[in-house]
Amino acid sequence: MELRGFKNRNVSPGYIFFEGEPKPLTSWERFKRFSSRAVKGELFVGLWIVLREMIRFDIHTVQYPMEKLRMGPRYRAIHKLLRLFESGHERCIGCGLCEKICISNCIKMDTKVDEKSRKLVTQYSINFGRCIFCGYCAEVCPELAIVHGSSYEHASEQRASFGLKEDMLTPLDKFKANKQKEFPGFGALSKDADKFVKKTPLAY
Amino acid sequence: MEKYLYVALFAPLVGSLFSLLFTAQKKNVITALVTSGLLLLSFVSSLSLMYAVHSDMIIHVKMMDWISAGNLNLPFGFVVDNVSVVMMVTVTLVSSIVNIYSMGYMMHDKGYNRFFTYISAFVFSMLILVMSDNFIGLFIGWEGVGLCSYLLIGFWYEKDTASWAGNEAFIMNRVADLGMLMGLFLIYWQFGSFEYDVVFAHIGGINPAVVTTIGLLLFIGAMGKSAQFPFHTWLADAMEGPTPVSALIHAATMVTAGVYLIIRASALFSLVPEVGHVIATLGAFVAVFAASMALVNRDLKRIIAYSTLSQLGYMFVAAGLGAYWIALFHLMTHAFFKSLLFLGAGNIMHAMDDELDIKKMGGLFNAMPYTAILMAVASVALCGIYPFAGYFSKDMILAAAFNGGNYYIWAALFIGAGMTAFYSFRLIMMVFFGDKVYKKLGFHPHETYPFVLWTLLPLGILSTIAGFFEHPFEEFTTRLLSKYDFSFSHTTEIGLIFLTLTFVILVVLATIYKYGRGGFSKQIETMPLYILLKNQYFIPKIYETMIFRPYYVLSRFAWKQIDVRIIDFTVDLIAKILYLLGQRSRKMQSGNLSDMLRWMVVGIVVLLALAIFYRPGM
Amino acid sequence: MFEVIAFYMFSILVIGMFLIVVFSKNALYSMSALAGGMIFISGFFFLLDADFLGVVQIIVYTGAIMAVYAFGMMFFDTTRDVKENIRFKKIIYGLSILSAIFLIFILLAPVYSGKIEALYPSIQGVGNIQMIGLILFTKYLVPFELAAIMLLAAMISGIVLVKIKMEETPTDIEVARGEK
Amino acid sequence: MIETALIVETVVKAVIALAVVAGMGAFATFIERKILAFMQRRLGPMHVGPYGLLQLAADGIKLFTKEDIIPQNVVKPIFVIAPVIASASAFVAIAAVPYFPEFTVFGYTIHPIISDINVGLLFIMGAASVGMYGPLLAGLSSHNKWSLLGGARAVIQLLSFEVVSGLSILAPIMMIGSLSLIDMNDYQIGGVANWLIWKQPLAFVLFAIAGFAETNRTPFDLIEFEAEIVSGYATEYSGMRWGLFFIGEYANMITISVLVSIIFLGGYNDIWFIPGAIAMLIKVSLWIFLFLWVRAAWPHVRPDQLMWVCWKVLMPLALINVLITGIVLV
Amino acid sequence: MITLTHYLVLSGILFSIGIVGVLRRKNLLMLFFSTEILLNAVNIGFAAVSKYYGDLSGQIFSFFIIAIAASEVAVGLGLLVLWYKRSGTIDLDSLQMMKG
Repeated sequence: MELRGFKNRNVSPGYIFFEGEPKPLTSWERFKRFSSRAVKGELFVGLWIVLREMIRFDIHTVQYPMEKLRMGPRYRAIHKLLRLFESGHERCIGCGLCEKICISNCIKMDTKVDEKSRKLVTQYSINFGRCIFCGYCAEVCPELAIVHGSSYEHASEQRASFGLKEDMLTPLDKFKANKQKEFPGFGALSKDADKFVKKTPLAY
Repeated sequence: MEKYLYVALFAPLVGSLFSLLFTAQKKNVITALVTSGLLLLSFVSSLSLMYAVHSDMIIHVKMMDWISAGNLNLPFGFVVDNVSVVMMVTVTLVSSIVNIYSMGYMMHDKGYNRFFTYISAFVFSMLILVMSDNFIGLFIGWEGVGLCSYLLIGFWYEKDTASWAGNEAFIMNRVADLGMLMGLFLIYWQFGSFEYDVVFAHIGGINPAVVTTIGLLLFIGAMGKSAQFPFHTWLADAMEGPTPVSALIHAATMVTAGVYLIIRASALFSLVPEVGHVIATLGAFVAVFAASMALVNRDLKRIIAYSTLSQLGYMFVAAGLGAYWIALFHLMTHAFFKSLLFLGAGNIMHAMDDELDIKKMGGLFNAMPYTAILMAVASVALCGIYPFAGYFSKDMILAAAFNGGNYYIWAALFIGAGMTAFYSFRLIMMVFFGDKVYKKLGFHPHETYPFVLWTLLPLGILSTIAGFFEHPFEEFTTRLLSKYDFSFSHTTEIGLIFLTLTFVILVVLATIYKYGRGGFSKQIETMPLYILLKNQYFIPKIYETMIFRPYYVLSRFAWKQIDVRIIDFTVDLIAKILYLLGQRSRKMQSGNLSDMLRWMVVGIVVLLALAIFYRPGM
Repeated sequence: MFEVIAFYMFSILVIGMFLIVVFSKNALYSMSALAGGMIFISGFFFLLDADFLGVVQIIVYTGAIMAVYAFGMMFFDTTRDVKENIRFKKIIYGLSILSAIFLIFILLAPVYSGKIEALYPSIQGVGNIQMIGLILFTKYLVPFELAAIMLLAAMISGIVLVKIKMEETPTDIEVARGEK
Repeated sequence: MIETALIVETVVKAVIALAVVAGMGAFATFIERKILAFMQRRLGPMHVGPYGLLQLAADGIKLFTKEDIIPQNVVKPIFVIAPVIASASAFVAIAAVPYFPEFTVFGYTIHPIISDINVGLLFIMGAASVGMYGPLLAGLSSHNKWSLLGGARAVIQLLSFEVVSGLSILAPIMMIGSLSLIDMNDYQIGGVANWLIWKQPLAFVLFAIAGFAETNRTPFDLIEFEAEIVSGYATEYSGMRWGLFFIGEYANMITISVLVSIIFLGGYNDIWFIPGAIAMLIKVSLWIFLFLWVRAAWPHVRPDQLMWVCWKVLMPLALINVLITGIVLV
Repeated sequence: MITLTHYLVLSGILFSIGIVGVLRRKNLLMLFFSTEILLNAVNIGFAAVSKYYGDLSGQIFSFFIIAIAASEVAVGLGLLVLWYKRSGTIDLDSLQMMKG
């Protein structure tokens, strides 16, 4: 559909199309527009606004390395593998769903059947060089074993550190100190979500 | 006041130059409007000048030194005095009216813009002629109007007859101008100046024979411009031009320049009454001669043209007899009614698709009543019937002729007046009354644009009432011109007036009666006199056999023998030598800019070397 | 002393620059060298107490004329060297030297004959600009106006010669395409 | 001896002026970044030194130590010399600009102007017109289409607005009757009421607009308009060569600020209790602030709009202004 | 001491450089440049004579020369660009249509 056709499409009568002022065609009309704009002071509105902002000094800069923003619970950064609270074992049961669903094919896992004829994950890696942080793996996991964390700084000197399972798994010492937090599940709201919702203007 | 003088003089020039810009373009009403406006401006300025002159103020300006070489010193000055201001007012008035009239008449002509250029240029030349304070300025204007007349006669140059008529007018005027030029040389030789004041101040101390010669030579020039016998043939042929031109140039203004010259140089002519007598005699002759040709002519415009000739004859009679102010007065009234007559004829032509033969008209009164009334007024004025303008001026001329004891002149003029009455009313009757011949020929005449008729109205009014200004006019002009005293008694005067008026009215009535009943029979056309008049006394034929043919043979001889054998040969020889040289030096012209630049530098070096080594003294 | 140094320095610079103009194969070199030469020539004018002329030389010659040349050069490929076949080199140099010698002779002739007299002597204490203004607007008024008319005519002809659809603005083009 | 003293004095003044203007130019870059940041609710450079003040030094070091890249197909000598022309002409222009009232140090009177030539204003304009050669030659020699376009834009923009600035300044010159900036300053002695801006408001506005265009500042910075022609004439430049262009631009900005202050805003005359030198500094600073402020607030114009405004609006207005001034003066 | 002779010799030298340019170059643009050199050489001469004879006419003539140069550029460059658009070259040897 051309632009013209797009404008003429059948839309509900609630829409208002803003045509803007007609474009001047002759030099005289252009001169008139020029002088009316120059005299009206529209030009100086912009000047006034920036000056006002400067005087208010309402700075919104976050000085990043020193200050960091708190991430919301829905934020999808580097993955985490969680442990069972009761035993401290890994939650992962090696079902392989995450590997299947991964759209950028970055999850690799190897399993074997151990002597108790249970599945055991021998190797688990996510290639963060390829991961697009879509969150499907966390969504599909039946055991809430793989979740997204909130650490977004993942620069490294070598690629190998982009996929080690050990880096993702909650370290045992941290687990023992009871610092693993339960993942509230997808769509969960943060505690102060109510406040934020109320701040959002209705007309938005 | 000088301001007004310059405005009056240069406004037409400005108009002419303005419309000159548009000559190559499509019809543009702006040119007509601008030129008309400027001519009206000129007219208004002339009127204010007239008022100034009336309160005894003669404006004399020296615009610039035109030529100053050795002993020859020609200042270029203008003078507005009692005589020239009358001419200025007449010229600008008639030309303004004609210009406005032409907006209607030339409406569909493709030379629309060009026409107005020429008209304005003509008015400018005419004003120079009139206002100049010396003979050279007059001569420049004289030639200027001649040029414009030529351009306007040949306005429709794609017509053979028109361009032939233009050439004829031009050449014939040049022949006469030769006489005038010789007169001017003689004046300069005798007086050392061309200025009127100087010339007329010293005229007393000059040998009378020389003055006579000067007068005769100047009169030859006047004859050419005013189309007097034997230079009269061009005027009738000049009717090929557009009718407004005929009205303006060939009736009202330019052809009267000859009379104006005589009046201007009245101080000179009044010293030599013999010359005046010659002028008067010739004038009287032409008055009858031209009127007789008008009697039988069937061409609408030619009739009026011959009438003009005849009236010019009257003016010359008055001027020749020393009644200069009368001549000027007749000149003025004649300008009004004759231009009205011509413009009326223009309306008829417009209505009849440029048909000129009056036999094919008749009964046009119903179709165009206003034109008919205006033309009738003009005709009555022309015939000189009380109280119309022509009566006063013309009757005065007859009285002057009688007064001087020149009874044969008076008789000729008397007969001329009768003829005038006859042909005027023949024209009116044949055009406006009688059978509606045009219907058989398939014409659909209609009245012209209303604004054109409105412009004619001032002329109609002036033709009616101008005569009553006789006495103020006499008082006004005779401040400068010599007075003319009638020596006979009041009774004689009344008798003369009564005689003339009765005669004229009788002729008019007879004409109306005769043509009201169908006119003369066909038989009259076989009469020898009729044939003689019809062929204009065979004068064009005589000119052809006596002048044109021998001149053609002579020219042919010069072409075949002298030009081709001697001159062309010499020229060709030079050309051949140059051509050979060119062939040799062609190699230099390689067409390469670089080579050319080299040759240029060679030239520079040679010139520099010359500048260093060449010493003229050594 | 400084005048002498300045004169020789500027002479060497100007001659060098102009030699580059004439002998360089690259049009861009020539253009730059010519612009430089023009600026150095204005140095002579300052030396000759013709301040106004010097500044006009910079503004008009360097600022306008050479800039217009440069602008014109953008139409051509300037970085490429131009091959020119030049014939008869000896003739060229001979002619040039001859003309230079003659020219110097001619220019020097009045110096030695000492015949020229000042028509408009400069007045002490009146600035260069005021004097120029006085003369320019009295004696040379008509040539001045003529020069103005000539410049106008040249400007118009230049525009007419080079313009292609100059009257079309982007707005017009949009309208013509039917986007508006 | 006097001549030598004059030369020494001139050289010293030139060196000081050069150093100060270059320093101010560099400092102006810092100020610009800061002010633009504040106007956009940012902080600007903060890390290097206290409040980022040493950012200047860091940038300088970076520019000086960067590799000097000369691309393969450029016309080398001209490519090399173009930035020098740009900055040198900007510095030449300041030779005829008086900054402060004259003052006496150790019994020696100093005129804070390097050379008081009697055609000072014309000289500055001449230097500015030579300054056009920087971008022009850079564009021509770079063998790059963006550069060429930038050069072409430089020519048309600077040439056109030189006409406007020249014509607009003609009216004040007619009133004052001198081309010397010192005379212009002296004409406005005696407080704010005598400032020329009240007598020539139109000339002031026109000259200000032309100043924006001639220094290639924001509403008219089409010569290096990133969105259209990458970086214009400077596309192929890097390191200190690019830095020279940059310094030239800021020096031009300072020159224009000083010119406006001297011609229209009373120059270095005392206002009320403020001494002339400080008044001058305040005016120049405010004017430079205006340059930055406008850059923060206003968008670019299109080249055709620029030419339209120049030739069809500003130039006729300037002419009318000259005409009216002439009529009033006569 | 610099005399008028110095300036006139300099002017002559510059003029001959210009003539060399006019004669030698086959590039139309160069031809224009050389013409400018010629005009400038003459300008120097005028200004020098004007100084040493205390007569300002020389300077006035220099102004007129500058004006002429400006108009020459406008017309000449216009023609040059037109020619380049038509023929694609600004070589002088391409301008040989008027061969005699």
